[in-house]
Amino acid sequence: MKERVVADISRLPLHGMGAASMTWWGTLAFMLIEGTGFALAIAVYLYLMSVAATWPIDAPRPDLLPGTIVTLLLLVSLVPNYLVARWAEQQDLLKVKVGLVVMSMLGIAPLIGRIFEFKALNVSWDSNAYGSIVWTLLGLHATHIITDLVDTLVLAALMFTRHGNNLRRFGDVQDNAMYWNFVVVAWLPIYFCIYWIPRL
Amino acid sequence: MNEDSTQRDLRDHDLDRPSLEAALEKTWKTPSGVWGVLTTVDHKIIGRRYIFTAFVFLALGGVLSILMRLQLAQPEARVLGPDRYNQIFTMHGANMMFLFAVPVMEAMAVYLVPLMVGTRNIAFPRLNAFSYWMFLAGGTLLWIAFALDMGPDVGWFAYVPLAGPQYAAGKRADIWAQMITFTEVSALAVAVEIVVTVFKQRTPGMSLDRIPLFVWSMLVTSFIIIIAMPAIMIASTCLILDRLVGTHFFNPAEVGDVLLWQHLFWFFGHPEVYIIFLPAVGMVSTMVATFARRPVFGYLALVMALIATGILAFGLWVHHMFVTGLPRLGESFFTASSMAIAVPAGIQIFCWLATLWDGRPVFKTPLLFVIGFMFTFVIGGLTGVMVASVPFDTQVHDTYFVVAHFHYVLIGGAVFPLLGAVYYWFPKMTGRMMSERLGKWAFWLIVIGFNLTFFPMHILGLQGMPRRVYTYQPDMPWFGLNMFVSLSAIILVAGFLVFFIDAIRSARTGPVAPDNPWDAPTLEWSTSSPPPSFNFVRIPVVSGPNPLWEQPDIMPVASGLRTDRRELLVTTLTKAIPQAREASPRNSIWPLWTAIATSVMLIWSIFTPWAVVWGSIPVAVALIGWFWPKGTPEDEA
Amino acid sequence: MRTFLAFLSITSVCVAGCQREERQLRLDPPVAAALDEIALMPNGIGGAPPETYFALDTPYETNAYNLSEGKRLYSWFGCKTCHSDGQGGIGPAFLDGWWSYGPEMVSIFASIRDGRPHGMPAFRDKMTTEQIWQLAGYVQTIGAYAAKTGAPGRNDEKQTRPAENRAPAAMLFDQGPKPVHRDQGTTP
Amino acid sequence: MIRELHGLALASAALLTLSACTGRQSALDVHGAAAINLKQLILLIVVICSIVWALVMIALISALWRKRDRRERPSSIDPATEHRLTITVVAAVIITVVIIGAFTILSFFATRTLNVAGNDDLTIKVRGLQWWWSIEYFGSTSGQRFETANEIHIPVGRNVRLQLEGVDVIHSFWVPSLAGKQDLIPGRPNELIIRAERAGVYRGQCAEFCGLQHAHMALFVIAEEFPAFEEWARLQRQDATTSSSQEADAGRQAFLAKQCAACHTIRGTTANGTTGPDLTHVGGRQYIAAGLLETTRGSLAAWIADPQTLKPGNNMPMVPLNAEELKSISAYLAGLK
Repeated sequence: MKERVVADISRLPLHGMGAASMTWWGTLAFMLIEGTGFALAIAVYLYLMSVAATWPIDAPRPDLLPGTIVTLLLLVSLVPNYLVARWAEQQDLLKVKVGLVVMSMLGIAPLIGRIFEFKALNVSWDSNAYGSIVWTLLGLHATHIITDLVDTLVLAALMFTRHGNNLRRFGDVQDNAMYWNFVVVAWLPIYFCIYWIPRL
Repeated sequence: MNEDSTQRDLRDHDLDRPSLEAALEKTWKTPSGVWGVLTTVDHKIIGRRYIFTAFVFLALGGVLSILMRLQLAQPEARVLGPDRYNQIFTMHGANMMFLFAVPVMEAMAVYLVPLMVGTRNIAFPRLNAFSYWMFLAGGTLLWIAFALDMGPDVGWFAYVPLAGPQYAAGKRADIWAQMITFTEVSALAVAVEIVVTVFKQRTPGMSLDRIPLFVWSMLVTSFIIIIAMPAIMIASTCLILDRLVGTHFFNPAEVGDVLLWQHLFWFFGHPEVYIIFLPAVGMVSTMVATFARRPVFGYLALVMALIATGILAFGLWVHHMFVTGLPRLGESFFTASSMAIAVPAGIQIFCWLATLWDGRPVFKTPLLFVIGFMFTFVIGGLTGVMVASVPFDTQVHDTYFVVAHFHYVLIGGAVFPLLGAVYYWFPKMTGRMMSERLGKWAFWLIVIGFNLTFFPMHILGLQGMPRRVYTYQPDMPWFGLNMFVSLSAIILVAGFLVFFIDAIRSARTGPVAPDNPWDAPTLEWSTSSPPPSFNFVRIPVVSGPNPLWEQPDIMPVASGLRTDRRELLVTTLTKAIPQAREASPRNSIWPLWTAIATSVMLIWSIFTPWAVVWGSIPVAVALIGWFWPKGTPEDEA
Repeated sequence: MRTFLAFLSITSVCVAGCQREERQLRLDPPVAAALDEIALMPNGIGGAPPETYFALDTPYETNAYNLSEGKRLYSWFGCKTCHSDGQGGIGPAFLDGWWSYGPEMVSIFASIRDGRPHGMPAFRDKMTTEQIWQLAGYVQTIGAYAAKTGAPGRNDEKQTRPAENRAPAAMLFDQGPKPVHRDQGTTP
Repeated sequence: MIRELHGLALASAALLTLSACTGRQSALDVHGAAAINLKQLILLIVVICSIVWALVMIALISALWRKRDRRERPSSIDPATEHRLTITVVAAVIITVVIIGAFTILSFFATRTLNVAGNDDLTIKVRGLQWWWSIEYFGSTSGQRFETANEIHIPVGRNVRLQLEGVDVIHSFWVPSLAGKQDLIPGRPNELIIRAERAGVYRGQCAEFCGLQHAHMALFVIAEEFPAFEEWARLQRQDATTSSSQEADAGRQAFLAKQCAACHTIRGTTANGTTGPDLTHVGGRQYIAAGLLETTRGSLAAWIADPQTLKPGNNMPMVPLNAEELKSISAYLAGLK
């Protein structure tokens, strides 16, 4: 078939940022998948609660302290997270390096808190359905923190290599920041379910 | 790898066609040999692989159904014992749903969507390779387990408590649950790829109202997958936790709930039906247009029907639970929603009829299968309306009536269009035509065999024959019809044999196919058959929904892409205006390593929860290897 | 292909791990009779199971189906009334890690079939030989320090201890169990 | 055309069989209040759907084989035809909506006939176990309660409330000639009201996959006139008949001495096992082993001798008995009318 050139695209950039980047959309899609997962897990929590006569089931209410600390840590981490994203947009390598290191710290901190959270639940996963679902919710979210932490660590390391100063890396940093926002936002309803619904 | 400066930034308009094709081939080709097989990220190779594997599983599942028909041909037969029979019907269901139906539809999309939207590779090609390896691993796991008498025996729906820790001894149920995880991971991966490919890689000018209907159907399907599959992931995880570490999600004594499983399972399980059916809708719409020789009637209506089906799909799950004793009022709501889904289905049927009415039908094999589809699917749809009615359902639920119903929907509604689609796109995929003569044989044998096999099951159901029974007693009036069904199955099997023979023979020695054997309107037919590794020499530019009909002889193209690196065009979401010349990843072995690491972790975790901890380390390592930049031109930005 | 092989190996490993899964639903009477012929040491502790037992490849210690059947029989035949969930009561415990007559299948089989002093009744007339073997296999499973791969999971009932597939005996090990009877030594 | 003939053949065959086919366990051979309503609904919907299908097929055939004039290019579309087609399709969709709506309302009202709120004359507890049915009758006093298995006697023309309870896994109670099915779910008791309009024996079967012997989990509902029912109940409340013959007496001895008594109850003897069916009046039941065999001395002997061959995987073990014991025990059980 004969071809007629009707458009010249040679002047287009070699890589799109934000909504022009495919990884951005990919991250969004995975956030949708995991968001659905969280929503369903919470639905299971509420379903079991509706079946149960008492809630929590023969266990004291979970202690607020560790969970609340973790929540605060996560909320605080949003600030540097936002800054990293902006620095990445401005392609400021130095600041991004610093920011990523900070974010790595702020990724590890809540994980430590998380360990105490499991203790603070005051119930074992195998004592009844209530124990099972709160452990699962907590664990499910912990895996997300870990995932993004590993991603952050690898990115941080990457920024110190020759691959660091590259538009794609800055894009990755932005996507990673976006995912972290998701991890934090997803935590809030879970926090409410685990710690506050039993207190209502 | 460093390209020398002359090669650097070489654009396609700097070259004449032969050297341009050579340069693109050099950049995009998959190396020959085992290494190429293991490292390729070409959506066409992976798509073909996917399709082939899925059809292998179809054949295996068919063998199982023959065994079941042997056992049921006469009362109290002893061909199979209850233990083996239960494994076999479970395997048949799980295999057909998770290893054939869903993967094969996604596989068709993996192959066709990038071609139809006029891009050079699918989005996230490495994820695509990974998803295939995961699919293969899951299927292999299930079948090896079956061969070792460890096949799941709790039904493809694995209802608790029967699948729970107390009543399902051994690892059989865990293997089912973990096989789910494998296939869901691969399905979700493909869904993401398709969504992003359709959103961002459409060729310039392909605005939303110009997207081919098959692509639309796959887009909707992918969203259904993204929303529905997490449910089964959660469910199967809870099941494994109950079985392995003693959680109590489904233990009534510890305030768990048995019906929770059914809610989670069917919240996935019903949309699953549309995950299988909607791609078929897309295929039918495509083939009807081509063989009726006119654009499909009611493009907008069809797209809306697709979306409506996709949304309604999530409002029907309870109609699988009408006899579990849920509140009747709630059930009536689900009756209404289940009935409502007949409306978009009706719209689709009517639009196709209108297209055929106004068109000039050309009776090639693909169109025959479309006709066979309408003939059988309408029956399936109508019996669907029947079981959507609560009172009706209380009599036919879990009987052979339902078996007949969903085989009419899944085989008549999805497999017939799929077979038509294979005949239709075979020339594009292999560069050779399939035989019209054998095709017609296959069509008649399959359609007649199918109806003779499955129609009587409606009657058996109303006569009181329950599902999932490994035998029935001589004093029940079911013998005659069961024997008839078993005999008719032979015709059906013969039909599939003819199809397989034709496919294999044609792939080797079929007549060589031209670029556009059916004079079809969509972009995949504008490139050679089979397409080159880079799909299109120059990126086509479209100005309508049926480009090859609107401009039969001249193809408007865009130029300016680099040839020294894998480069494709990213365009805007709605209007498809070019945004960037994005790089597409090169071949890599890491997806395979990741798949192996993940598989080890998943299988290991059937035996101990610690597998998740230790097993995830190699996975992380493999993923880092996957994403670590290799300093190729693709990294430039 | 390579993955296929990888999986072949992995899965065979798993199979080796989770033992045999096939379900022997019917035991021929002669076999059952032969399985009854155990050789017990004079002191009633340990001994040799019949040849048939090995010919069948010791099905009652590892086969998941037999173990779950054993678990069913444990509650059906009222073992709980004396041994509770295995933590003991009127009768000795199984998961404190101590065995009055040793952990061999033969001893356990003999204890169930013929009974033991201090109140363990004989089940000869209540259970068939196959059932006794299945029950013996299950009892051995409760007391195992390392969970058998084929060990049953939890029941759909109120929980009193971790299920057999989590090696409760390893968690609930008791340094020095108090003997239920004076002359029932603490040493295994 | 063959396709169409084939289709018509199937359709008519369907309708014929629907009207013709009967059976002791058929949704179309109905003798119960609920089932009768359901049959009418089923036939109505089936007929309407068949008509719809036929119409669609006619449209398809004519669309495929109608005469048409040439057209120059596939992409060219004639607005006038397009307009006509649009109207037709819209009309068709409207008709679909109407039919669908009708069905919805229809089934909504039919659903209300299924409700269990109505008053009842008799309450029976039905427990589903792998793989048999335990039936418990209550009376005004505790002395009047009794248990039986796999056989429910009900008085004709009375509402009977069944309390459905799943003991181990999910089962489903389904006697199609009397009513639609209802699941027996562990931890979620259900209820179902059945009412037999005519005396007769109606077969039912577990309709939810429940494991190895799901296929052999039948039960029988025996509807009889009230006096007969009363007489039956009176008999059931009594202890087992003291064995008359000497052989039966030996059988009783053997039954109590062997493993049998560990799982089965025979009221009036020391046998009080609860894991198997109550055998107090087993000889009077029509079938044994959940509808597997008709109750005869021979079948009893065969069943006891080798249950795992007749019903592989069921929970009844093969008890070692010599020929003598087997004979006497079967005689004894057969005598327990």
